[in-house]
Amino acid sequence: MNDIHVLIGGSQGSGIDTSSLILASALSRSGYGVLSNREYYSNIVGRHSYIHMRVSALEIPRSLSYPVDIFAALDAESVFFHFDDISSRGYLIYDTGVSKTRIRMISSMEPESRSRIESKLRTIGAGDSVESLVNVLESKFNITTIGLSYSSILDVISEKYGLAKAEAQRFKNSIVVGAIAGLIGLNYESLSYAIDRRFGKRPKIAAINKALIAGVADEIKENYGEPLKLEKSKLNLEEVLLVSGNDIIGMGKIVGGLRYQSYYPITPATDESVLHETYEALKVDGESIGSIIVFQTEDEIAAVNSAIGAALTGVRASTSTSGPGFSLMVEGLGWAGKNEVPVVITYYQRGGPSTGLPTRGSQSDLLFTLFASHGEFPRVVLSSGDHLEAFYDAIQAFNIAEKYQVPVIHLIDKFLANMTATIPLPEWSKIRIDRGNTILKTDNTVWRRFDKNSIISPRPVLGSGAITWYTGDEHNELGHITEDPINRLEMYEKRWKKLQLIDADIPEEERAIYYGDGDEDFLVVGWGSVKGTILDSLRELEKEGYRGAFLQIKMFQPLPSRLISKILSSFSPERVIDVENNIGGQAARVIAMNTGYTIRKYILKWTGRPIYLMELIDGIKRILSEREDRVVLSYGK
Amino acid sequence: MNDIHVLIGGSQGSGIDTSSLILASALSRSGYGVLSNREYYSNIVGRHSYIHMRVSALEIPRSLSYPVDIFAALDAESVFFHFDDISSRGYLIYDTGVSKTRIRMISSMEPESRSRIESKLRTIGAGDSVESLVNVLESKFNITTIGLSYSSILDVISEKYGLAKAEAQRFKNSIVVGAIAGLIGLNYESLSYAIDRRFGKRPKIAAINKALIAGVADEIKENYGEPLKLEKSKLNLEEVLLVSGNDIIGMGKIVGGLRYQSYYPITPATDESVLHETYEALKVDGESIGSIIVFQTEDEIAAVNSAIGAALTGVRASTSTSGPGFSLMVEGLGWAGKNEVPVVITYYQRGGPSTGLPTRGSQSDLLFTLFASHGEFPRVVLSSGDHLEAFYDAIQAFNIAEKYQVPVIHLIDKFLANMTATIPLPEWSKIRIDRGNTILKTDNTVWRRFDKNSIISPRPVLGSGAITWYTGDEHNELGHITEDPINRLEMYEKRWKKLQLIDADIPEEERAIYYGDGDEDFLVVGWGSVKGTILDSLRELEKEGYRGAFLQIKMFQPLPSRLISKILSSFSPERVIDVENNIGGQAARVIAMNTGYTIRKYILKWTGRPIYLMELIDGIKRILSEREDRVVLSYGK
Amino acid sequence: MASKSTFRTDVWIDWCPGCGDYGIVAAMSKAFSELNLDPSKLVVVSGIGCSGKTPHFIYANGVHTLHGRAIAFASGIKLANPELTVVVNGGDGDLLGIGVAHFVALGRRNLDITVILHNNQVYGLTKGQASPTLRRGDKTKSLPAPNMQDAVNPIALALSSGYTFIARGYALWVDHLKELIKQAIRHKGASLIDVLQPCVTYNDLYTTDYYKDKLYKLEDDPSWDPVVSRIEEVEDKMSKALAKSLEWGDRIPVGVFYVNPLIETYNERIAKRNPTYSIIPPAKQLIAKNNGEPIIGVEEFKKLFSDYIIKIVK
Amino acid sequence: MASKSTFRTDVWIDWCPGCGDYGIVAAMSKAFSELNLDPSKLVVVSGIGCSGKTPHFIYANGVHTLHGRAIAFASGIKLANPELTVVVNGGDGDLLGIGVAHFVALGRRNLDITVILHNNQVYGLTKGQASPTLRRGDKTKSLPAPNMQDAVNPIALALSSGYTFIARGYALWVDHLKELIKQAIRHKGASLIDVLQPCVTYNDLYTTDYYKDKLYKLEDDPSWDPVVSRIEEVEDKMSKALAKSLEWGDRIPVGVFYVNPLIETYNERIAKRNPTYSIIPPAKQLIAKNNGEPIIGVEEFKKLFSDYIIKIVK
Ligand SMILES: Cc1ncc(C[n+]2csc(CCOP(=O)(O)OP(=O)(O)O)c2C)c(N)n1
Ligand SMILES: Cc1ncc(C[n+]2csc(CCOP(=O)(O)OP(=O)(O)O)c2C)c(N)n1
Ligand code: SF4
Ligand code: SF4
Ligand SMILES: [Mg+2]
Ligand SMILES: [Mg+2]
Repeated sequence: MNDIHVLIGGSQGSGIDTSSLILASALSRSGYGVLSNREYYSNIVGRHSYIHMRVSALEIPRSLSYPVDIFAALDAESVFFHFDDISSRGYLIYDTGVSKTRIRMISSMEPESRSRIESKLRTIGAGDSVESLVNVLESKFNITTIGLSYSSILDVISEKYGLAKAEAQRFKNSIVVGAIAGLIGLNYESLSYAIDRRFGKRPKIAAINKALIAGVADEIKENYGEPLKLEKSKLNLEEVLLVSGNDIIGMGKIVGGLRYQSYYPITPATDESVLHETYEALKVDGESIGSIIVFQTEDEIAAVNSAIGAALTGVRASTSTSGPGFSLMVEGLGWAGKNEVPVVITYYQRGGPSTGLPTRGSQSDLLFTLFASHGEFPRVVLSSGDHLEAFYDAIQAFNIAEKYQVPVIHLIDKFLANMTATIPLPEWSKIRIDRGNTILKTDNTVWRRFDKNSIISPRPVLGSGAITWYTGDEHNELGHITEDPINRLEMYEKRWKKLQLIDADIPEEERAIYYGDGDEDFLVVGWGSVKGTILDSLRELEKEGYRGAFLQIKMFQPLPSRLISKILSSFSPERVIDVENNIGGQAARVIAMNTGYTIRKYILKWTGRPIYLMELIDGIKRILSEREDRVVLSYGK
Repeated sequence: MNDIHVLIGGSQGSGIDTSSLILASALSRSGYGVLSNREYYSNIVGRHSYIHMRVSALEIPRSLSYPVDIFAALDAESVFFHFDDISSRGYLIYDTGVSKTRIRMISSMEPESRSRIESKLRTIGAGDSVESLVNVLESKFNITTIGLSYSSILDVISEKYGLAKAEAQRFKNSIVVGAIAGLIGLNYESLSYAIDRRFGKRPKIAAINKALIAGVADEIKENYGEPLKLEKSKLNLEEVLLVSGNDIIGMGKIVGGLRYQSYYPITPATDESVLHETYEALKVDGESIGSIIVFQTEDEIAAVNSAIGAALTGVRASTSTSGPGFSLMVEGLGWAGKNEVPVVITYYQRGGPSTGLPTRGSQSDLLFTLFASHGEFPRVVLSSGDHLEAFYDAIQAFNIAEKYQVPVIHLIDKFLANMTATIPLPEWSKIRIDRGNTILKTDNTVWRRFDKNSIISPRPVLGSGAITWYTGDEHNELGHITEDPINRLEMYEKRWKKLQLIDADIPEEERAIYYGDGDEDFLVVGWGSVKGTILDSLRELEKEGYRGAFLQIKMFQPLPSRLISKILSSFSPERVIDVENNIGGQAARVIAMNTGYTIRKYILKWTGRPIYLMELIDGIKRILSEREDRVVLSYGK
Repeated sequence: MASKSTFRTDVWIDWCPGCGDYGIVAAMSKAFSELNLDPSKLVVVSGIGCSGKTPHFIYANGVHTLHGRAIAFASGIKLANPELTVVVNGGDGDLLGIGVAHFVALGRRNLDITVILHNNQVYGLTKGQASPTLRRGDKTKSLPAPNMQDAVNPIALALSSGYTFIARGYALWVDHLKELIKQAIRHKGASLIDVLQPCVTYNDLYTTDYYKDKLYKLEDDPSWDPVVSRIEEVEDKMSKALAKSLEWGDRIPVGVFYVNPLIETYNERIAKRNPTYSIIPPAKQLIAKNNGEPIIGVEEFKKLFSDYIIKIVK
Repeated sequence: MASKSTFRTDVWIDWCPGCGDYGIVAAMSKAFSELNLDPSKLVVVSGIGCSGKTPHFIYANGVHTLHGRAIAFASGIKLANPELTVVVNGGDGDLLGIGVAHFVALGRRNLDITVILHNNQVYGLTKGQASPTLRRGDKTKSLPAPNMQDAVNPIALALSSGYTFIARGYALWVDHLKELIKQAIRHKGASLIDVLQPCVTYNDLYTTDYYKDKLYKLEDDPSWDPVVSRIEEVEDKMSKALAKSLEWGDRIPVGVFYVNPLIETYNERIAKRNPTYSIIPPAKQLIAKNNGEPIIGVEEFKKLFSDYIIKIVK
């Protein structure tokens, strides 16, 4: 096989993260491309969670799809949740110890899910126990069900290593790693490397894991004969980064010169700041090359405002948050805009509105970021389509912020944030630090901080030697309050004109990326993490004779309107499709607002789950067949 | 004369509010229409402020214009500020006691204003003293300058009534009332009525004022002979309300059933809550017909959230604020949307961004209100064009909120809020209370608060006898958290569909008002307090042969898109002009976003001062002559 | 289905096994039941966090609000309908960090609301960051390095903010806690119960083991009398309560720290200004006639707003 | 033009004639001058209100922020460049109402910032509503009815939040106040000066007349020693300070209430974890080479993030 989808399900806190990490590291070590998404409830222990992973021998995967080739269930609940996610000819790994478990015994399942699953069970003629379901899967759906007695396996381990029963439980997740490794023929060296990488500092645990995983893998190999054996990888890489979106953005910021990161804990943004905490003392070869202040504040109001304060001193300052936090940052954002402060807000969109689905994803905050805060001031809103882009954009965000002295919102979604991917190392030739007209040191105390002679006034920072004033009130060139109408007219316009300046400076082609040769006959428009799925869907569709192009919007403010208009109008209006993870078609509305072009066809999803390849392909076909104007996607548990 | 513009200038705290109130009451008493705007700095004492008033014998004025017929200056600063606001043949009333004052002695003048005024003085060949300026006005500009010795007049009073010098100072503003009354021939009875209305409870002060005003008026009459004598009023009214926008909205809310008003002090919203405080115990003929809780909170976060809490119990609950406050309410707004809570936010726009121009006006928060808060949920955004509309809309806001169970933002601007007007009493036949499916009492404890069977689920309030749950998380019909994707899909869409429902229910003609016969050849688009100025400008232009129509947008969410499209496309695109008090043409952008129609011509102003009739007329002509696409207005001090 | 007698819904509780929050729910529902409250006249309001989920498990009206804002919502509810019993549940991050402005304001108003603080020294639901009640230098297993900020003392803060009933309970002493909750609800005015609530997943410092031998009940000392019976006693009782609140080491007191029944509640303060308020709560007032006409007709309007009306005399 | 020696700009002060704020500006600029501060290394940060305008009148860097948020901005400034002297000016509404979460947080961190509270018991700039320091029952001329909320005691709140220098001054005693400001700035850690500031326009209760015969200086009592010299003294000095803070009636104390120089500042706490921090402030660190390349090149990247890098072995 060149391409495999794997799903691992288990309850929150039962270690599927570890399984996934070990599998992903081992696969990466062997040179495969991996992309893996984690779905979990807003809960610490007990609710169902799962890892959905794609492995490729040919490329770095850009999308996830269903059904999966292998589904490994750590508990009964997982079996009930995902039995219909397995492809016919696929493999189900489960615990025979839960065979007798009936769905109604599983109290952690929400009633809405339970009743839907129960009716599915009835439809396929399964009873309400794991056993009866497994039988039906085997008999009617051609699925190979591999029942293992997890407790017997753990008993062996606990005996061999003298572990208490409860201790041994913590190795349960390694059973499924072993089983998967056996089915796909993952080699021992890679597994062993991956285990050391995870448990290197605890050799006993590493050793037990190795033994357990190898043991199970061998047994599976023996009984089933590596039925899904992965081909040797054709990827041409010597080393890769294995990172989540949070990780790579955190790294990008550090490379970009981050020296101040404030945050208040919130899913799915916190992980970025946790990474920064690890790198507070920026040490290379034991020598510190700088220090990052990571400041956990009392709330998001303090997070944004302290970052603005920090930015005034000349550090590259940022804060990371998601919807509820950003809602509290709105007033601060306006102050930064008014005072021309370069501050970067990394905004991880989750499912809204309000507390919403805190651990699920969306792309539903675009319009909010564009117009948040009262009054009018320039801001830049930048979005990234994948891990590597996010890395470069994190640096770019600082450059734009400093060069144009504006707040920059870097808009990410939870899908990208929480997906782990193997990616190549970034290319340093693409990286530049541009601090614009930032003045770190001057002998001149007298400065007109808001000199109207140019749109971007030179910016001596606090502590540089200059004396400057700032105020959220309308101000004169010195930064003192004035209500004079003509100063108002000019100062307001000076700020506003930055948008035009940025629009003129940054090539439109960098702000909206066109993927196509020019001879395509339909166009998909999208942004953020749907990028990979769209590109893969077009590739698949091409095989069936459809020829589509993709327009990825990267910068929403200032929007590259001329380029977008040109591209949109080169397609038949019936064949331009907007794909977004929201209900309002927000990017399409931004386009309409700026260009007057109204997109007519939509593929939308707002269940909080990512858009999957197979449903997008289907959706595009439905649109192209002109049966539907709006396709609503809903796949995923 | 049928129509007179008067300007009164003086320093903040010197009593020009009282002058204005007395004048306006007296004029109203005599049956004239009055519209009066107050401009002031964000300052308690000492900065320059002024009243700009229009009086009409023919109608209730809808707009203000320059130049003025009479300008009465309480101090030297005012003379320097406004000398060029007086029409030739106009009248300047000033204090000969400040004749020698030079502009550079006036420390309260901001440097930007001072240097511009100084250069104006040079241009017209005036020196830098009041005296030299007055001479030039008289000699070169045909202005009648009436110099009075304010101190001598006050000396007479203090002698006659045995007042200390400092006490007598407090009557200074009555001198200008008297002078104005003399010039326009305002009768003593009306003045006396107005003075009693203001000082009725302090008869001595009333008596002094009467004597002083009558004395000055007589003297002026004697010397100048009522040169601007007002014609007898042709208005056909028996009684009028003399109210600010804050007042009339406060009254509308009370009539509409307001029982809970929370607020945190902020200009220009506070005055509404201050009115409510006066009416906490709603007494008619000594009997209480209800009680309003007016709750001053610790911040705006508490203001909005406590109002939402109150709304859950079934009271009509509201909060009032302006930009900085609303910026803090954004998270609460989302919770209300998610939980289908009828709460009304009255939003008084001031000059932004950030602290901005706290006491000046704008229409720059429209886009913010439309998209504030993360995620997607329905809200209604309603704007009012004048005092009477605002009254009805304040009631309508509650009806919509309760009927559709959505937060409603009633969008006002500082211009409307702070303009005092004589208006007829509202018509009760137009007023209805519609509480929709609000259930105040039930015997049934079991309720599916978010029953998906209808878009609007019946709403038993807290305390009704039902038991209900609310959460900002995605929830099931009972209001309990669920992350189930299909419930998510449906519950999200249930909420979202309210927008369609409202769009279908409320006639488009009520949401966008078209003023025209259908044979006009250009169209002006606008919203909020520019309404009156636009209508008057069209009337004036008609006299010169231009024939224009006006499209007033009243509801921005849901926008009456079909009607707007129809109207817009019936005009030549070169002859559709957007008029707004902002830099971004925000209403035009909302129209583009919803209809794809891009307006090409703009008349914009963002100095924080209202749009005046004469500059709008000029702007429209400039646009129609096709010389300009964008006219920026800037008149006003 | 859920049931009134137990005050428990059938919603599955998704807290970690062993979490102290279970004890709080048990104590609350027992207290409600013993007080014989009508669940439809009871409103449990919460913020965001593990603690924030509480209302879903209680069979009574539940309002699960925003992080830090429970008190603000609760205040609106109580003001608009004083007949409702309002109980707030919040985390230590929720009430003493992001929401501390509302916490302080509630005390200053002495509004009749009971606040139950789930004090676990961590931000539970976001994975164990230090909360405002964790002491400086403490390092729970969830922290990469020792905590850098000093702790807030909830009892001291409540005292200085004006709460008139202040107690501390322990999540595992359900019956004791239940009694505190009953007293707090019966008390007229703002009450705080600081509940020491072990978080088994992230907090390995303040565990059941830690508390086991340290906790003692204030009421076991017969001379302990926290109740202000004459206004002159306020200062003395307050400073005694304060001193007790600083005890944190080998011995940690639980029980009632301070009660002052002599201070007017906010509702009483309003009623003084506005007597109708105490007769019929705003939530129950009629605003329209059956035909939809507002109860304020044109005549009532003219009387109410006569100050703004001018009769024209031409 | 403005001048360094007087630390005053030539911006016209638009406070009401007689406002106590004039005294605060006078005391501040004298203090700065006597401390011989470099105005370019001094940052005066303020919130919104009459008090918020202060920085515009001082010849030093000025950051006039948002209502309630001055401390948050100031914290970022001080953390990013600890070499700057940071002084916050805020109103009582600003610091103790809307912004109280930041006020408390600053104490918990003991970050080296001086907070000057303009305590005039009203919201000045919005026309005299009751601020959090106005007592219940007080009715200033700007209020329609007596105040319904209890007051916050700034000294007590600062004590319980962890401020390590706490004093009270009087706006009209400029030289006395100046000395307090100097001490506060010299003190390493979070300091609060509660300045009684008559608002002549809206507050007719707490006037210069009111204060005249009541104020007395703590330092006039030779036995008054507010400084903690050994850590064991903390509780005692704190409770003495607290008792003093409750004195409000015929006699009102001003002067230094509490000083604790033994607590690590937040900057010191950071430096412990991260020694580079104390050597070169983040604001002065190099992030790029002259040609625009980041100082973290590909090699440095690989070393820094080696945990995330996997070498492929096919
Ligand atoms: C405005 C906002 N910021 C951040 C979050 C993320 N968040 C959810 S729970 C929580 C902390 C919970 O800690 P605590 O209040 O102590 O409650 P616990 O979970 O410990 O009961 C945070 C920060 C949020 N929901 N809203
Ligand atoms: C978020 C926000 N809410 C409200 C306001 C309006 N506002 C301006 S000043 C002020 C109160 C000032 O009172 P205080 O903090 O005591 O300062 P003082 O004027 O008395 O010095 C308020 C509420 C604002 N600027 N921002
Ligand atoms: S994380 Fe802690 S507080 Fe939250 S449920 Fe688990 S044990 Fe309880
Ligand atoms: S209103 Fe009060 S605080 Fe403000 S400037 Fe005037 S006197 Fe000072
Ligand atoms: Mg907690
Ligand atoms: Mg104040």
